[in-house]
Amino acid sequence: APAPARPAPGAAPPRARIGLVFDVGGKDDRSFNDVAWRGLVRARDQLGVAITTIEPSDGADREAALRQLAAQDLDLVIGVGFIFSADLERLAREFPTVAFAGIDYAPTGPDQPPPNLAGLRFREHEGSFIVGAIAGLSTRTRTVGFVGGMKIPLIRKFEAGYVAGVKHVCPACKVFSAYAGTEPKAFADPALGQELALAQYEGGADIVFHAAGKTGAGVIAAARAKGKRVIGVDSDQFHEAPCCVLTSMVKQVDVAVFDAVADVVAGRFHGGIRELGLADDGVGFVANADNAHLLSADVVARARALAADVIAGRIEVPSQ
Amino acid sequence: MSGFVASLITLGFLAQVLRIAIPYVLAALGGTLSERAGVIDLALEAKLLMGAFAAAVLGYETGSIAIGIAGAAAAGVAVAAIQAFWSVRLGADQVVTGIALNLGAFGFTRYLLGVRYGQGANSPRFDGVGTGVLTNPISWIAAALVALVVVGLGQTRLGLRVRAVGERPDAVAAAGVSVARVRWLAVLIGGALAGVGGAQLSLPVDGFVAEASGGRGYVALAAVIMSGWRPGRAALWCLAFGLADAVQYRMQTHGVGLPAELTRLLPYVLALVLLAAWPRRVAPPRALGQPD
Amino acid sequence: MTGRARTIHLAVVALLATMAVGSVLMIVAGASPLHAWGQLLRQTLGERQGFGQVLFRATPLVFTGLAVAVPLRAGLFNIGGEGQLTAAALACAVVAAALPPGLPAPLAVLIATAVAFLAGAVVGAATGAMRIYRGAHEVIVAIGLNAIIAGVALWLGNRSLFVGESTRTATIPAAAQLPELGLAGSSASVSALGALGVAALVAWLLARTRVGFTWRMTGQGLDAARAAGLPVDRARVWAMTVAGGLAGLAGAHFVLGHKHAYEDGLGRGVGFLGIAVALLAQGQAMAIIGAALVFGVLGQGGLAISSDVPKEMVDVLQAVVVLVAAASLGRRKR
Amino acid sequence: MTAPALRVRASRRFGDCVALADAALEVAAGTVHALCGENGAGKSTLMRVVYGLERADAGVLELGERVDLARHDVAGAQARGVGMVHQHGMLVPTLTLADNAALGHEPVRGGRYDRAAAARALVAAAARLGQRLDPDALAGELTVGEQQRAELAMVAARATRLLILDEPTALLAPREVDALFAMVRAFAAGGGAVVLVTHKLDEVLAVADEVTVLRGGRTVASWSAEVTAAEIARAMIGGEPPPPATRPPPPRPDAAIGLAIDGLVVPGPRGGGVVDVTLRVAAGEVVGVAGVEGNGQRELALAIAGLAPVARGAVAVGGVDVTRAKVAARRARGLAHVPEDRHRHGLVQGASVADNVALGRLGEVGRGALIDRAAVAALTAQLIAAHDVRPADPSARVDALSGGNQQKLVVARELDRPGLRAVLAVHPTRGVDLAASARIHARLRDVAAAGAAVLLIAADLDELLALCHRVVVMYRGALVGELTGAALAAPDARARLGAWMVGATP
Ligand SMILES: Nc1ncnc2c1ncn2[C@@H]1O[C@H](COP(=O)(O)OP(=O)(O)OP(=O)(O)O)[C@@H](O)[C@H]1O
Ligand SMILES: Nc1ncnc2c1ncn2[C@@H]1O[C@H](COP(=O)(O)OP(=O)(O)OP(=O)(O)O)[C@@H](O)[C@H]1O
Ligand SMILES: [Mg+2]
Ligand SMILES: [Mg+2]
Repeated sequence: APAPARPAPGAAPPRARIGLVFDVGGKDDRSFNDVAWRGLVRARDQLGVAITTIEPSDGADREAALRQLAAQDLDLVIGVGFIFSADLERLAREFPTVAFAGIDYAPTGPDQPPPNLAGLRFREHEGSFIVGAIAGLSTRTRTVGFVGGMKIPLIRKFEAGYVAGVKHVCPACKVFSAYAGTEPKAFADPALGQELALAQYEGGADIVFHAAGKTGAGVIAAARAKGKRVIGVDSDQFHEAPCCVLTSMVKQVDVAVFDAVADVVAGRFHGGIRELGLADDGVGFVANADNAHLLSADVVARARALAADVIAGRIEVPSQ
Repeated sequence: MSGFVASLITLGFLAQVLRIAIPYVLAALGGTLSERAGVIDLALEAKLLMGAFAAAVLGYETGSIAIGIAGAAAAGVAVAAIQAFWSVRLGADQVVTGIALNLGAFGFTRYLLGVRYGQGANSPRFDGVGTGVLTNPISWIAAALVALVVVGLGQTRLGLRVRAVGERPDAVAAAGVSVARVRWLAVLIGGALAGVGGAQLSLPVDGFVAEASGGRGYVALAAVIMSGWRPGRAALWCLAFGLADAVQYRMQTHGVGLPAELTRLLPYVLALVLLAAWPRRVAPPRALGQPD
Repeated sequence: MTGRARTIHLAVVALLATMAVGSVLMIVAGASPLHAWGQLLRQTLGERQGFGQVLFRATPLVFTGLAVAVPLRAGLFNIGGEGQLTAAALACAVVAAALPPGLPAPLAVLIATAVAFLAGAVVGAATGAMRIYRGAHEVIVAIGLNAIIAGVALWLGNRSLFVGESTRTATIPAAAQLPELGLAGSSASVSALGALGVAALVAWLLARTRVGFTWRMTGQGLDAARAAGLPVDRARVWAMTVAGGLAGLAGAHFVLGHKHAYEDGLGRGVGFLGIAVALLAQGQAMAIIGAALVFGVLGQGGLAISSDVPKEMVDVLQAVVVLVAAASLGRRKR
Repeated sequence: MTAPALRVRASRRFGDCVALADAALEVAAGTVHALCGENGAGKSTLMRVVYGLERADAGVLELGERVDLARHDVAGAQARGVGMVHQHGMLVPTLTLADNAALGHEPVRGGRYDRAAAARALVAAAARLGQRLDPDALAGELTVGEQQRAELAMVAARATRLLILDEPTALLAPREVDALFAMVRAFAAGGGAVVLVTHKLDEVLAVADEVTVLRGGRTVASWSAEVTAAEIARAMIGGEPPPPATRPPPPRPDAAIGLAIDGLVVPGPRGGGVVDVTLRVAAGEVVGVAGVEGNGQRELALAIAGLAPVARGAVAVGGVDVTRAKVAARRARGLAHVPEDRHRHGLVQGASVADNVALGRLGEVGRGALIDRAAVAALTAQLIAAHDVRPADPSARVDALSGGNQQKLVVARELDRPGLRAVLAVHPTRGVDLAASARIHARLRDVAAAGAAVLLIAADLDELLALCHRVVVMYRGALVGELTGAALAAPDARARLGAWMVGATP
């Protein structure tokens, strides 16, 4: 559904026109897309830009949605999700006067992306490694779980980092892992996420990490129902279940979106790939007053130390 | 492997099978009623989807689970009413009508979400029924409805008429019974059942997401066909599908067997193998799909 | 009513119903119907880019529409376009990417297209055979196959076919890529012309050939056709086979004419929408072109006005069109 | 004088077809009234109007008292003591007889349908007619004759004022017809009125007190006194009836065998079907198969045509075994088939006349992978003209043709073609009026004279006796008797065939 392109209150003509196309799961998935949406709203309110968004409903629609925005000659068109990578490359070539940005952009070939395309990537495996370590340190059953959305390379990055993190601190721990499916719908099926998580909790896991978008809402619901712990993803998901969200592997998609808009407004937009990891605060974990009752200070200290090791290159985190 | 086997003999597993099966069971019961009356029910998907939507939205707006469930039934009835009007009154092609309703429900739920909440994919979160089976009123409703439909179809006046009307509507008319009225009733009641089944797709997960039905209506229809249009057996087939799903989750969890992309396909492979292995089973109701 | 009068009647009723329901949905969403409809038409039929997008959307719908129409005429329902398209697109992309370099373009396109047709045809044949020789309802079989093919395609992709971190296969060589039509930044490619040609071919097949005649007679009167000695079982399996191939051509359109690779989710929903297209066209091959354009306008128009009205409105409108077609088909049977 | 049990006048159109044009009928209490007319004359429609099953466009109805036709329905008719046994049985095959009998009046106890009470009521009703039946038997598992008797018991149990029987004898053996008529007379003697719809004139003369004739939806004659068969026939067709059919010349003694059936076994529903049939039809010979419906004739015909799987035995056309051959191969060998069910097996209803001609003659009009449209047009025009198919429009849809014209089209396509060796004709004149019947008989006669072996399966003994050189009787899947030559012409031929039809051994 649309968000009307309305200017920030009080502002006269918008300083730029920004379009954004969501990934499966859509606005208010309280996860990945939601974070992107927050970044865009902040840009609208603070930078005085006009925004237009589209939530595509199926595969064939996605490219058409980007193209629709590009053809309106907007200043910046953002695709939220790796799935837009190839489409963005092609549209950037076709519409050289429009700036494009891709969140989770994955180059489709050896060539450099066109100069008007900014690819924003995250080192999710690094953040996942840290929450994996937190899980490994916090589990009482020596069994933890992972629920992914669709089984694709991007989500396998989360899984790989997480498993490595668990094993790093607790080599004997068992890690269950499951994926919700084979279609993009796997990111938007909370009923399925709930069942997968319940299967893991009932199998002995006491902490489950999800990288499943809206499907994760079911994972969190399962944790709430079982009184077990869960690790959120992308944004701080603490408030989804204050009883149970141990921490979240945050991914600063909102910052990336906001910065891309700010660059355009300031006239300093440039293409190229940027990869944000632990070192850049592009990914990280949540430890604050909210979850202090779930996350012991020791564990937080260990996690910080591990993060420092990763940043310093002392630990090599696998991405597959 | 042993962890996998052990995980199958737990109460949690049983609860999971039931939880997964409930939408299938209610949809299949509804589909059985409609099809026994001679109306092909390809619109189960739409009824589940609208039921899930209504339960979540009404549950959120009123804060009442009961109103949510009642709303789900009403939404199923609303879809069924269009279906009945088209199939019974206009004599429209029933397969096509069903597919159109599925397409329409898919768009309509997203449209309403957009109009009401400014987003096309999700309804706002609220506290639903949780994951317990015994604490979930839909479980009890489903159990009661299985018994009611089995007894109702086999041993009541309306049930007799429904069974007759799906075979020889002309004979029913000649006996002085209104064929249209019986069909309307069967389709509407079936719609209510499938709608309540939809509630199970949103209330336990505290909200509605677009396409929440996810093809379950078609699987339920497969159960109806494989049961030979008998409600008790259809419910059993649905339990079997729930079982296949649950086993599949556990296989993934314990890393048993195939990669995730393939274990997911277990229920579909099961259905196809059964269809191929048991060629030409029970004949469908003779008047199925005939306008009158 | 004659066939032509009936088709016109259907078109008029469908148009009126679409306008009425669409206007209500627009008003409920707080938009002015006059403005929204104007916007919708202007941005689809009134400008080159929008019209190019309409053509681009209509092209695969012609193929999947035909893929429903052929079995429909032969008395079978093809709801398996999704799986047929996916299998074909994957096979087409893999083979095209592996073609020896230096192959002349027409030959490369021909080979890749033939592979797509064959891959779709195999899936269609399996569905038809399950129906005819095992008595399993083709709708149920096709729904199962759709899911299975999606899963297997992703599995193959993840295992070996996808390049890098993406969910797409290697880009096909330039020789196998279909040129674009050059309509102002739209995605329309010459496959639109291919769709016209194939629709004409199918129309001719149905009207003039022995196999087309057999399909029509089988669909209208299975028992009479069998009693007259027509090979009805074989004909129906063939109808599903050809249908699978036609849906496969939609896969070729996406791979060769648009994405230049297979990627997960390619063409998703197009196989299903083909059902609506075929029904609006009442199974008539040439009318499918018009029906596909109507759906192209609706789809593209929904996107064009999506800042005023939720674009899912058009899904509802497509359903309205199909419902009108359903009512009209039902009457004809009597 | 008391008010009549029934007085009706009604008009009814179906689209362009006027089924009833102010047709009128009056039936006195205590009488059996025959309603006669050609096929399509409107007999069933008028009775359905009386029974509330069909709406009348205009008219008046009295059932003892004036009834508002606009609001008349089946429940109202039943409440006034009207019962009807329909021309095409009205039992739900998947329900038991008791369930069928209860439908619409289900006894209910404790919220549930009381199946036992329904069964008791049906058994009692049958007993009053001197019948015994199993209330728990599934209707679909009974023979059509048994089904009809059950329906009669159900209806008679409720009807008090008026009993309508729409062509009840079509499916009965002669002996069963006698029992039915005894019941009918008993009902009338008890003060009830009976309408017997039929176009079998001997039945009319045997049982009816009064006769009314419909033609083209109008009442054209009504007699309450003695009347002759010839008078009724003239009223029915509005002119002189055509001369009866004649037999083709006898086959030459050395004629080859056109159609050979050897030890044929064909499974049928409920263990029926063909049990063991051996039969040879010589070139130029017409062999008739008589029998009460449901004794395996259908399976026999379908097996010869190639539409039903053969369990054992063999079928040969023109000396070549075709037991396992496909339909197309049999036709190419010279087999023609005029099927029992022309709606289902004869013609593609939604297609044009021309397409339906091409359907059976693809060998002649096909050119490789294409179809020669000029050849189709020429052949269609020729057949339409030669067989007086109306309307003479090759592009007309077949379902807009009357039943008789549809049958003419099937006969034209099947019998008017070169290279015929064997002809299988099943009830070829059922539902066809006298003039068209005569044409069909003439055609069968001609193809036999031209050297085809003709197997004629029919229920109408008159037709068989007139056309055939030899008549066999089929009973429970086997051939139980045969009349040939002089025995066929003997006055007791009908009685002997009738006895065999209900199981008497020769
Ligand atoms: N439902 C209908 N729709 C269209 N036409 C009908 C319908 N029912 C009857 N007719 C037409 O009305 C006319 C009268 O039919 P009806 O069945 O009353 O004849 P009938 O005298 O009973 O003939 P038969 O001896 O063949 O039973 C026929 O021309 C028939 O085609
Ligand atoms: N479904 C229909 N649609 C259109 N016309 C019909 C239909 N059914 C019957 N008719 C018309 O009603 C007329 C009577 O049909 P019916 O089959 O009863 O013929 P009939 O009077 O028995 O004639 P025949 O002696 O040739 O069998 C026909 O002329 C036919 O055109
Ligand atoms: Mg009649
Ligand atoms: Mg007739």
